[in-house]
Amino acid sequence: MSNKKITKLLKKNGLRLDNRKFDELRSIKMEIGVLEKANGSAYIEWGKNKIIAAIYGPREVHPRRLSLTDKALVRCRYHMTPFSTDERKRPAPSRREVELSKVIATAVEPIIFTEFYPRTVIDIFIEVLESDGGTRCAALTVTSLALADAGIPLKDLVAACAAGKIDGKIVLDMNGIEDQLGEADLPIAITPRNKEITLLQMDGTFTKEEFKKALNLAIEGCEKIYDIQKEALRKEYIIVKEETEKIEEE
Amino acid sequence: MSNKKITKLLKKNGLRLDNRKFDELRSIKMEIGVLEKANGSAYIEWGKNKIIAAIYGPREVHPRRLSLTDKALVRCRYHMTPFSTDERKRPAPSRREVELSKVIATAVEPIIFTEFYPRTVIDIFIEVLESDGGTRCAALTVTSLALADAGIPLKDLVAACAAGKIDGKIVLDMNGIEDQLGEADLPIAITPRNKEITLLQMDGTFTKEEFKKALNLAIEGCEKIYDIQKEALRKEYIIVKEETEKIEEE
Amino acid sequence: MSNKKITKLLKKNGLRLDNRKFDELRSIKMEIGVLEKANGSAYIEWGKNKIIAAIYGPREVHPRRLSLTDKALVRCRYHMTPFSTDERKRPAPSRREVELSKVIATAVEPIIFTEFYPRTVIDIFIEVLESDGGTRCAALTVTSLALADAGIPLKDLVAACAAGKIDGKIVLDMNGIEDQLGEADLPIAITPRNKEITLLQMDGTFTKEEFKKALNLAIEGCEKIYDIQKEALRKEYIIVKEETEKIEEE
Amino acid sequence: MSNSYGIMESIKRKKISELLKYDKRLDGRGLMDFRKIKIETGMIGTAAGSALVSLGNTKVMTGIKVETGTPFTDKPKSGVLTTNVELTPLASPNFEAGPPREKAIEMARVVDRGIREAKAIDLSKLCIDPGKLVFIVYVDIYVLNHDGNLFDAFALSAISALLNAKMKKYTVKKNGELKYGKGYIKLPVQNYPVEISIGKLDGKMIVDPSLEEEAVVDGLITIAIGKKGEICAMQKRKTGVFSVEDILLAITIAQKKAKEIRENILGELIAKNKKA
Amino acid sequence: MSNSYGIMESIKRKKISELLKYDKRLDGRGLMDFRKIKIETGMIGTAAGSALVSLGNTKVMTGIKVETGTPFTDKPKSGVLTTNVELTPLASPNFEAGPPREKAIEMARVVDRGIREAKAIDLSKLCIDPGKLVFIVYVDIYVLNHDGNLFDAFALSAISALLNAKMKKYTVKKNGELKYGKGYIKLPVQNYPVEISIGKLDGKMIVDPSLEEEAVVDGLITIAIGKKGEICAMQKRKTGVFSVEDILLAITIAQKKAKEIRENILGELIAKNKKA
Amino acid sequence: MSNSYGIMESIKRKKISELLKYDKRLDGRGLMDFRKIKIETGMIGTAAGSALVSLGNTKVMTGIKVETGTPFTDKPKSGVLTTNVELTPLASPNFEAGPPREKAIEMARVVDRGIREAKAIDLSKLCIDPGKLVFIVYVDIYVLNHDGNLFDAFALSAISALLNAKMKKYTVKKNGELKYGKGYIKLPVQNYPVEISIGKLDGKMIVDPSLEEEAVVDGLITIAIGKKGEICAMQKRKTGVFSVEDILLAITIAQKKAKEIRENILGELIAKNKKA
Repeated sequence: MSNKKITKLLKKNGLRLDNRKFDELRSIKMEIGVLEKANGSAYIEWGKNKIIAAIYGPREVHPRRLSLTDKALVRCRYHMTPFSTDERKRPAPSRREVELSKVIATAVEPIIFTEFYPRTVIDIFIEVLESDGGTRCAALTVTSLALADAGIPLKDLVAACAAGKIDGKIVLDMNGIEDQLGEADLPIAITPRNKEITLLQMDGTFTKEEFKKALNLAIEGCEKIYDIQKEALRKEYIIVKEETEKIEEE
Repeated sequence: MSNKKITKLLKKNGLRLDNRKFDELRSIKMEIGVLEKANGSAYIEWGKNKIIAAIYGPREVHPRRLSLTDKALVRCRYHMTPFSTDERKRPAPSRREVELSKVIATAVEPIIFTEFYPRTVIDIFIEVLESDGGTRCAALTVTSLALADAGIPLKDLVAACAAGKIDGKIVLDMNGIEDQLGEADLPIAITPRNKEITLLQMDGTFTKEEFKKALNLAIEGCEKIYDIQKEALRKEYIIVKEETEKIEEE
Repeated sequence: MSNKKITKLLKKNGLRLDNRKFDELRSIKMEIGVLEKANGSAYIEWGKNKIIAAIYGPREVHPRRLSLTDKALVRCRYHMTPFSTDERKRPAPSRREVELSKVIATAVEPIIFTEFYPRTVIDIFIEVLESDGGTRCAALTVTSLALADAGIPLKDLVAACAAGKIDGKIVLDMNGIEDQLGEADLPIAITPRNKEITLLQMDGTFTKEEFKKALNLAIEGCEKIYDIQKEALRKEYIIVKEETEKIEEE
Repeated sequence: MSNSYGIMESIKRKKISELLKYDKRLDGRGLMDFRKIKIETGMIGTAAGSALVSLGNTKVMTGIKVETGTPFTDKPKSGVLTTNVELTPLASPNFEAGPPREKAIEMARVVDRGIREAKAIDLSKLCIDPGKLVFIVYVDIYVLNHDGNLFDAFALSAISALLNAKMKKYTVKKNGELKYGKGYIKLPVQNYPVEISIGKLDGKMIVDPSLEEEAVVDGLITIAIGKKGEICAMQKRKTGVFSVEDILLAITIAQKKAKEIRENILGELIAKNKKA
Repeated sequence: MSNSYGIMESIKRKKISELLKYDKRLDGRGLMDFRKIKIETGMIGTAAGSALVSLGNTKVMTGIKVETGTPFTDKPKSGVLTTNVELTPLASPNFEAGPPREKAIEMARVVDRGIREAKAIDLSKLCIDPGKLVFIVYVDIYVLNHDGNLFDAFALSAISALLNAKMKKYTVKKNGELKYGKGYIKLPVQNYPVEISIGKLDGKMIVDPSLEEEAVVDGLITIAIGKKGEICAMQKRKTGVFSVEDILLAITIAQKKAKEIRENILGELIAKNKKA
Repeated sequence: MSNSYGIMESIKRKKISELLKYDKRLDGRGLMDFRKIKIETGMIGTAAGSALVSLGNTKVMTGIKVETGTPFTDKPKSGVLTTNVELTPLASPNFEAGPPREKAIEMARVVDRGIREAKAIDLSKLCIDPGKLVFIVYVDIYVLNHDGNLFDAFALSAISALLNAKMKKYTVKKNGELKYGKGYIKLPVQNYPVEISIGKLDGKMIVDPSLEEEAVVDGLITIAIGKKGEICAMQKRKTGVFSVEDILLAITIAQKKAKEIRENILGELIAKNKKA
């Protein structure tokens, strides 16, 4: 994180470059059931981030030696398309993508009743179509919707959001330029009902006080995300219900 | 395909740079049974192209999950040696080689009684020792001889030849420079008895009329190739017969 | 091997650049049982070379198709850390490392009672931490100690040492600069009891007379190495014995 | 181990074949009907151009990136076109993550040939410093949902994304140095190839085969047609064979369908691109 | 196929859990006790810096190489830091030879973030010719014996090796050319991040989990702390969850333990580095 | 799973061993007899040099390419020699397609050492612009039929192809630029190493082991001999052991056989190369 141009991230009126307040999320749109072949899928637009997630499974594990006798394996592939970044990204997975794949699988597993599906795998495939900071939180958020869409029994959802520090100020949900020039980034994910933290990463520098503030702000963010998730599920549920009724009427 | 220097492909007397007429094949030599370890093999010199093909199989499939319960798998590896091209080619298979491998396997499968050998694989290995345009047709042609040499029951042979367009004229069997500077290339393969097309690729630009002309010319080419194939088989058959008789006499 | 600066390898007093005599080994230190998780391990400092070897096995073979029904498979991975060489070495195995892995496995297998452990593998892992010429001999020497530490029944040890030619003179145990600028290198390994040669490689140029001299010198070197190996085992044995007695006393 | 024709496929083949006798298809289409085509463009801000194409339930996205690089030694004055296809595991239970395999490579190369041979992009206009620096146009094609006929969807999304693509205005200094200005220009698109895949089953031809149809047709051929009806690329696929008459009929069909798609579906994008 | 919790692990988990009730651990340590830490440095002559760290039976070695190369385009005036972790097959029956997998990559990236975010090395001082030539610092971390808590051992060996590292004196000519002189200078190390991994089991927190403990703890978090107590990097690992209070407590613990280690264990190395 | 000695091999071993008692071999050769050697050269027009070598039924082809590239940093004035071996799947039911494995790498390196250490090519003559541009000589060796003793066949085809190789005449301008003229020159070949592989079974030595013999001999050693009888490279292979006397005897044999092959088989090629 470079300090260069850092004075530019907050405007004189205290607003951020995109006119958001310190605790304001970018505009977010979620859609459930966008793909036909996958067992479950969802799409999210979070600011300029555009991400699609698909679930396959529970299904047979290949190679079989990876399967677990007492629960389902949860496997994730987080991938960015070459055109999702400013400079073209090579299609082969980068070290960053490998890490995020692992971190996302770890963060979403706690909400799945994996013990219902021993010897199977639940495959999570994430494709980032456009990125602008905060893709891991957006990916995790949309993944939990896709899991719901797949009809996999869940204990809760996972809602994710980052807080960070720009120009010395704690802010919510940093976009690409804020992420790049800011001083710290704290992406987290919670299970909204029990407020349990299932993902937490941090880089940059925080004092403990700053961290505390950022953590609380991020949790507030997660709660707002949860509301949008619920709304998306409700909408989908109503549509499904209506369609089911329509079919029954026919 | 660049138009640069294209006027040079036909000479004033209407002949091509290598003095061939528009419907003339390059000189072609085929030889059967050139390798000892392979179950079948053949070698072709087609103009400057020098290609060797070997057959292994029907044999066990590795990895086993690729095997088919109702027929033999037909698998092909078309490979160019590093010294077969003007600039040294890296030994690892290029995307072009991967495509041609697939296309050749697809084009040769129709003549094989694959249903006789379920759960096995017939491996086709092709090594291009020198190339000068038209290697896929030469490779396919020599492959069907190698299959015959392997004693695999065949419904017919496959004879392949390309036609194309140079200086606006439809010609048969383009060599390297014609291929590179010409306007269109149409490699095809047929089963000579039924005139069924088992391979057809095209690039460049043709009007429908040009295409028709080229296709018919290419089929004529295939028929000539077929004659050479038969001659090679006959020769080999006689040699084998003579050797067998010699052995029986002893 | 370049002839450049070659006059510099021997000083006016006939000694080598590091003041050794022609038949003098570098200082050598061996330690047995340095790692806890491995079934056997040993460490060697041979001049500036620092090498650690670990043994795992006899254990199950993966992939299973590599296993042998009548004896244990002996597999070796010789690897140099990126910081073990003057220029940083990439972590992926080089062609040289692949060859040495094979050569070392081949040279050490004759001393193992592989027939005692059919269908298993004995894995040898070698990590070169610092290198200065002669790593294969050092690696092989320390490997046979690690095998002993693993409690694997051995017919003998393997002791390795190189001889070579610098400034036209046959010398023992060349270091990095001598190896690089010298005229010939002859690394060998013997089973000290029967004087059987289990490794022999050579590059450079030797007349037959020179070769004979070098071979005999290298064998003398191996015998000195064997003494140090025995000493290291004796020391370890005493320590183990003392510890065992201590435990028994408690 | 798998059967090349599963039981389900055998049943489906029968049904599809039965319907074809009456010139009907499983999903109610006529033999010469494409499924519904929908194209959205320009949704990806980080891409120079982008297009999301739906062909019935088949969904593919193409993103264009334009970067600088060195030309090929044998074409020093020509920009570079690079086409890549990813059969993402999202799109089908049969696709695996990993580097492109045979299938994806064949698809990428056929789409590439359609664009290249039609001279869809005027690569000569993408040279900056001959032999040293040119623009590289990356065409990255991602399938999101695979319900058959990827070839046509890929080609359509590729040309749509290219038509949508823009690059920064630039000037080249005398010493060959590149300087970006303000504003954008369109990519130099000059032809609009459309690929049409035609399946053959029991002697009948169908266009735009669905996933189920693709699995059971005997013959399959893809033909790329340029704006003047010219044939730019062809690729026979699958092991089924064709007669000369089949091929000529397929070309006639392809020319007709390509024209329809170019005019009805791509028309607006082409007009926009020309205006710019 | 394997069980995510084997029988042995179930038994061990019970035992570890039982002991924790009385604030005790299998190996007799207190909850807040690290195993014995030993650091040796400078043993590798071919490395610019080196360190062998023992954390109980966990043994890891880091070697530093400093070479020249081109900077990243977005940071033309900055040297480059590259961190690589190898889980060598010597160290554990569970490690296989081959390119780094998920695990090794995560570890390398977390160690890298600790060093990078703490600005442990002043990369701005490693620029030779802006945009063209900079120094690249390679941090290659090798595990020799894996007995748990590799993250902390890796981070400790990395900073120790960096503190130990020296590079040839050099000057940069006006034309940007690099010229080496005689003698050595230290790498510009300016912060000393320490990573502390904290496990949580049945609501209890422990530091420096052993291999056995790592396998059974529910939650696991690694926190990198800089010289002023600042938090530089965090990584929650494993699927177990944390509450906000857990996290805050973990930070307090990490700050305390990091300070102890920095002062007691790294103190001498830091002093030496400063003097040079 | 496989047996290191199959039943067939056990039987063959017995037979081979039985025959050896009477100094006889399976195929009727004497212990010191090579199979029939045939060398054709120059058949590959795209190669700078080429050779097809038959050693009995073993058939290998080598092609030489000469291109320009950068020298190694530690040898700025020296051309580069690169030797690559491909065990193509055509040649044996046991060879698989894919990147070179252990076996192929060992073979390539032993052949390479023979050529390199004998200074077969005068690499100092292949420098164009010191430190910047040199000629790279690629030696690509392909086995077409594997019937044993690939090492010797590889080495023989490599030196034959090098003797056959020519490169375009060139001049180097003062500024280090390379300019090609008309006509060709030979590669600067100055030594003609021949590799001889010797097998040992029940105390007997044989040369040029066939595939069957290779599988059953205890010891196997390959020795490269230069034109003055000097030893340039040696490689003991397989796990069987040798005594000092064995080795010295093997050298004597190798020197004799290498001389025969050089004079009788390579003689013409050498003469041609010298004349040019």
